[in-house]
Amino acid sequence: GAVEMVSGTTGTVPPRDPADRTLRIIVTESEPYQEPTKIAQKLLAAQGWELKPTYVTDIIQPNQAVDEGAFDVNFFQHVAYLKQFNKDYDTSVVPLFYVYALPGGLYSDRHASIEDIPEGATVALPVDPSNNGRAILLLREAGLITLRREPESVIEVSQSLIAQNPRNLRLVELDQQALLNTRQDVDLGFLSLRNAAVLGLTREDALVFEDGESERPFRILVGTRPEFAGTEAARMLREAYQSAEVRQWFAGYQGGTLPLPWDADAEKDYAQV
Amino acid sequence: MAEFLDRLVEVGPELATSLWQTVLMLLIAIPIAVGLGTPLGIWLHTHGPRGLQHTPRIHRIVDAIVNVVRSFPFLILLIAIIPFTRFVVGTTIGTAAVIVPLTINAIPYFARFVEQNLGQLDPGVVEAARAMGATRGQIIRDVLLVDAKPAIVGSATIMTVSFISYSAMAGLVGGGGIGDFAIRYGYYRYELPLMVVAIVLMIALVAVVQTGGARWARALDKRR
Amino acid sequence: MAEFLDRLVEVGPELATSLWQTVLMLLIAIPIAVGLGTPLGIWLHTHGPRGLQHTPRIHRIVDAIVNVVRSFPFLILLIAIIPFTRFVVGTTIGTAAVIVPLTINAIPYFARFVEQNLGQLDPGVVEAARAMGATRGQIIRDVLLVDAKPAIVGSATIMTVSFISYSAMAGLVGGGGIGDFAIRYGYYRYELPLMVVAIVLMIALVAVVQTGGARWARALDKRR
Amino acid sequence: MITLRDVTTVFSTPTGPYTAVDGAHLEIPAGSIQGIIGFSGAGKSTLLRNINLLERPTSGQVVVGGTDLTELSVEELRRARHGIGMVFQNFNLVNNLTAAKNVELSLKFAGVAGTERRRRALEALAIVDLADKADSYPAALSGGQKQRVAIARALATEPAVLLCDEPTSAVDPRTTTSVLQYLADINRDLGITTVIVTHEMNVVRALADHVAVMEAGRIVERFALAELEAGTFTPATAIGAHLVADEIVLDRRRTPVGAGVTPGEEAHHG
Amino acid sequence: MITLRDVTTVFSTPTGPYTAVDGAHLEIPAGSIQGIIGFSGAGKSTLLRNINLLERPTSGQVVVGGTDLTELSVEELRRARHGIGMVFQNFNLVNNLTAAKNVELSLKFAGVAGTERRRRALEALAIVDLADKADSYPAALSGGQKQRVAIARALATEPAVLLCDEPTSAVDPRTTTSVLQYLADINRDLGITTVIVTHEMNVVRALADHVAVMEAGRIVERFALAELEAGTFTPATAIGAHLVADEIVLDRRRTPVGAGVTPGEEAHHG
Ligand SMILES: Nc1ncnc2c1ncn2[C@@H]1O[C@H](COP(=O)(O)OP(=O)(O)OP(=O)(O)O)[C@@H](O)[C@H]1O
Ligand SMILES: Nc1ncnc2c1ncn2[C@@H]1O[C@H](COP(=O)(O)OP(=O)(O)OP(=O)(O)O)[C@@H](O)[C@H]1O
Ligand code: MET
Ligand SMILES: [Mg+2]
Ligand SMILES: [Mg+2]
Repeated sequence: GAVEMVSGTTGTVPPRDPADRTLRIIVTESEPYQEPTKIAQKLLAAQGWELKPTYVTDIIQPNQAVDEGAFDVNFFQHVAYLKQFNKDYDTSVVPLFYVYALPGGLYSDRHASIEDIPEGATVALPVDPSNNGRAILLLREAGLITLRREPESVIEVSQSLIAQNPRNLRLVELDQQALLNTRQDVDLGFLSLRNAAVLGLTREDALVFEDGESERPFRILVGTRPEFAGTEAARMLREAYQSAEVRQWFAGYQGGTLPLPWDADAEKDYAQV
Repeated sequence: MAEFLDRLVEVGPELATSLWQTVLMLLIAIPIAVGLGTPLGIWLHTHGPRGLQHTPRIHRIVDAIVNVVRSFPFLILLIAIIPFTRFVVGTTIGTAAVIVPLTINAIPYFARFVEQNLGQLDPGVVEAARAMGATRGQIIRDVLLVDAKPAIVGSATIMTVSFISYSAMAGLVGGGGIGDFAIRYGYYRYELPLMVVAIVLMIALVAVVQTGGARWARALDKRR
Repeated sequence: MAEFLDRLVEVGPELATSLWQTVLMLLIAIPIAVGLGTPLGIWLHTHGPRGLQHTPRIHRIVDAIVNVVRSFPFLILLIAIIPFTRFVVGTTIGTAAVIVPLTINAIPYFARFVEQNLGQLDPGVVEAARAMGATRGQIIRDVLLVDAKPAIVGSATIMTVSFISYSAMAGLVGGGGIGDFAIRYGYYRYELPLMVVAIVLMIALVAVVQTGGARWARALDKRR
Repeated sequence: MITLRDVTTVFSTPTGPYTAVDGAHLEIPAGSIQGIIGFSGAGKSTLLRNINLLERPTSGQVVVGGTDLTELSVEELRRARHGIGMVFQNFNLVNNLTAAKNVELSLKFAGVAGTERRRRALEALAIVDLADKADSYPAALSGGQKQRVAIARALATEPAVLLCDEPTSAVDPRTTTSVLQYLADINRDLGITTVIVTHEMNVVRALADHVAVMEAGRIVERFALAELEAGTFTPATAIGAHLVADEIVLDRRRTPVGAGVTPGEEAHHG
Repeated sequence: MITLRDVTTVFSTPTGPYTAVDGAHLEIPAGSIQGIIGFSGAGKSTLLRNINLLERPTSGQVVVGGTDLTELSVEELRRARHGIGMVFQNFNLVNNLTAAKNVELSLKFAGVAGTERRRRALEALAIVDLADKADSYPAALSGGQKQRVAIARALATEPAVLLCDEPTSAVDPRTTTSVLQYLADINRDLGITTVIVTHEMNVVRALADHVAVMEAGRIVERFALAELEAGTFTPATAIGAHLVADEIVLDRRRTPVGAGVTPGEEAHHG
């Protein structure tokens, strides 16, 4: 399991007091993170646990903070990102369980199919490294570009890996969220399922989409330090996030479009992606 | 509308917290920036080309350090000083933690304001003070700062207003604040009405600071 | 080391592009901010409480508008003016597009600088001009601006330096720039050596602007 | 040509209103030279600034060339000022402009074309003997040189009315003579009405047709220079007498300086 | 007590070096009053500023009280200046301080304790008849009042040497008399060595023991007032003669102003 495969700075973090019934969680800001957290907070409170969330927008600090022991768990990232992060920063954050999955696709306001994408078209990629490579892999899947070699991880992929770009696509990198407002100005752009839903789009509207197996690396997990993984607290937390109440909330959120892979084994996915 | 009001009641406490976080950031960062930026600005002026005591070499070094700190994009400054932040506030996440880079950012910025304000003063009064055998410290305290006071208050006002919007970046590391609230609800969650409420609060805060600062500066200025 | 140099050669063109993007942002946004912020600042001063032509009502309105624009966190300003940006540059992503909110942000900011600089001038020369029957325009052009010139150049220097680090936010909408380069490679991709290279370039740019601006301001100042 | 009717100027100060000019009446015939004398703080500068409304009187009328200036619109007042030159007590030069450019300023504001300006500015500077400092900035000028630039600036436009606040306070007798000669000349040749505030009685004697004496905001005495010269004038007030005498006689054997000095005694022994 | 040896001050200007003081020699005995007169721009202010090294001479020695000031360290020079009061031609008051606070400044810099300062400042203001303006800011003072504050500021510390640059240029005869009387008194009682730059010959006559005449940076003439009074002094230079005569006589029937006036003629007829 995960506990054996990671090494790092965990030795320096003082162990959690088993009697401690507070949980510090660092969460990214956005509805599907914040609202389930609020629900979990209520549920845990009913059982005498206090869940103390801190909301951030950065994507580096949450792993650092958990790794250092400043927080018990974090909830902001998908599997692929965590894996690469641990490698780059020599941290040892492990996946605990999933909350939801966030596949994405390439969407267009202007063109109905990949074939219509013209010479010199503008393509928007997410600028953040957790999603940048996804969009590039989707471009390859659509046959618009080729890569110099097969990447080890989606996170490793960046524009510099592109070998051929026969249609001379102009790739621009921007904040994912900004694309919601700027999509009229691009021919093709990456949207996560959630952002697509905000615009009233479904997976079917995408010109290419991360369906089936390719969705796996992009499941959103709750991460923690290895020694926290087996604890009572971890179990309570999972129960709260994977509760009927949360399920119900997701059912009402953007037409219930986000998958909830609660039974999937996050550790196994982590090992495989 | 009723729906919006319900929502407002719901997030009310969070809104209040955010506002308080911003006020807290201001209350800590601005006094420190003024408190340390002013002597630094004085130093830059007095040791600079037209200062009381031009020391080209060391001035060049301090000037360069000020430039270096001012060069860093906020995000990178934030990361670069993490060890320092941890040393000072014991954590690197949250409001207290983000105040550290915000303050570090503001100090050399304000120093430039002060340097510039001192450079605008009439050289005649400094001459008079020199003729009276004032020490450098006395010239600075009793003459330069006295005449520059209105300008310094005006500059602090400009900085504080900048800071209110700039501090929205606190959200990166859980610092919260009203600007971050606006971004979270407006940009990440699409609850435009809540964003508008937050922005209106920011505007009100800016108006209070700007109007108060301008009045104060005028009251200090005895030249007419 | 050899590895790093290889990498540097590899990203060299991108680095050069980033630097050029920042320079482009500066070359467009700063002149426009100075060009529009100066008249706005003059207006604020002359129509304000101690101005040539105090008009309390309309001054309060313009003052409020300036406050409003200055209140917006950059991210939200960027989104809020998207229709305008599209109207002006035809797109909302890329370097050209991000220059629009950067400029909009900088205009009222610079206006405050100018307002403050004009307020610092000796009231005596304005009196002299009034006695000579100068029009308001002449007082502004031939007296106020002439004596405020060194201060305005100094303020533009402070703003430009702020802008260099601030423009790192251009990355949000694909605007690029050297600050964004530093964040993408250094922060997101953890290539610290590349980040250091980018920061060094930013520091160099800041040093050139700061030193050049300070010299220019000194050269314009004929008071000693 | 200039008529001041019941002009009063009250400043508000932290300690309450302060009346700097108190019900001043004055008729200055066109083409004449009016001297205003009085002790420091008597209200001379304020009264002079009332004439071109730089300081708008709290009450009273200011009629210049038949027009009540207090009733003019901003724009009309501005135009009226083209005809009223002024030399300030503290010069008020633009620091970032050279001597010549400072003089050009008044010509520019009066609408003189650009090509003409430099020539006339240099001419005006030559009159005050400063042709060689045309391109110096104020910071590089001596006190008297600055004052002369201020005079040149006021004279350059050949205004119909000239208001001079201590125009020769910083200059030596030679320069004073030359400046006053010029004022006398333009007064005679162009009929320029001149009001000159001064504390130097010899300036008054050399130049003025009529003299007003101010004290504590009031005009307490008025006489024609001719009367003074003919010996038919006797000052009615102690102040008038004192100013007209214009003597500095020090007692070099007085009691030692130190404790027990009352301000009144110490300062008012003139 | 004050000795200037071959003092030369050269300013660099855009058009080349400009010699404002040119090899000046001057011995001022301790306790005496030295007048310096000369035309505007002659170099009087610059020479005065050379004495306390506000303007460090390009070459030459400045010996005050036996010490060559040019050889002192920054700190020593600063202390030396506590003993040298100065009244500036353009006053140089701190705008954001009241009259009293401006005077307190010199006391503070000279190390007078806080409690004592206000009292002595008010005393000094009373001497220049400004007790009632103690809490006014410079902007609310008349020209002469500002000058008197500057005088009070210089006098308040009772320095051993007093440098005055046209200290009565902006004040009326009464105030001039009172200021000069005070200068004479402290000179006699406290033995203060005084150097006074002025363009008013009556100031010189009333106060000075010795007089130096400057022209174009040089000291061209030197005499004792006693000689002048005894009638045994005849100026050797035209400038000396002119200044000593101190007359303003205008020719009110000269040729009209206008074309053909050469600056030299127009300005130098004194
Ligand atoms: N900073 C400077 N740079 C260049 N020239 C200067 C500077 N200061 C003074 N001068 C010149 O030096 C000369 C002497 O100046 P100074 O102020 O000593 O004259 P002054 O005798 O005091 O004249 P005044 O009676 O008019 O005050 C003048 O011609 C002046 O223009
Ligand atoms: N802005 C002001 N606020 C308050 N009091 C003022 C203001 N300006 C002038 N005064 C006061 O009004 C009185 C008259 O001032 P004014 O400048 O007219 O005097 P003056 O006769 O020109 O004196 P001087 O010969 O010293 O120049 C003075 O007592 C002065 O202190
Ligand atoms: N944030 C600043 C302000 O408006 C602007 C920085 S200059 C690009 O106050
Ligand atoms: Mg006056
Ligand atoms: Mg002088």
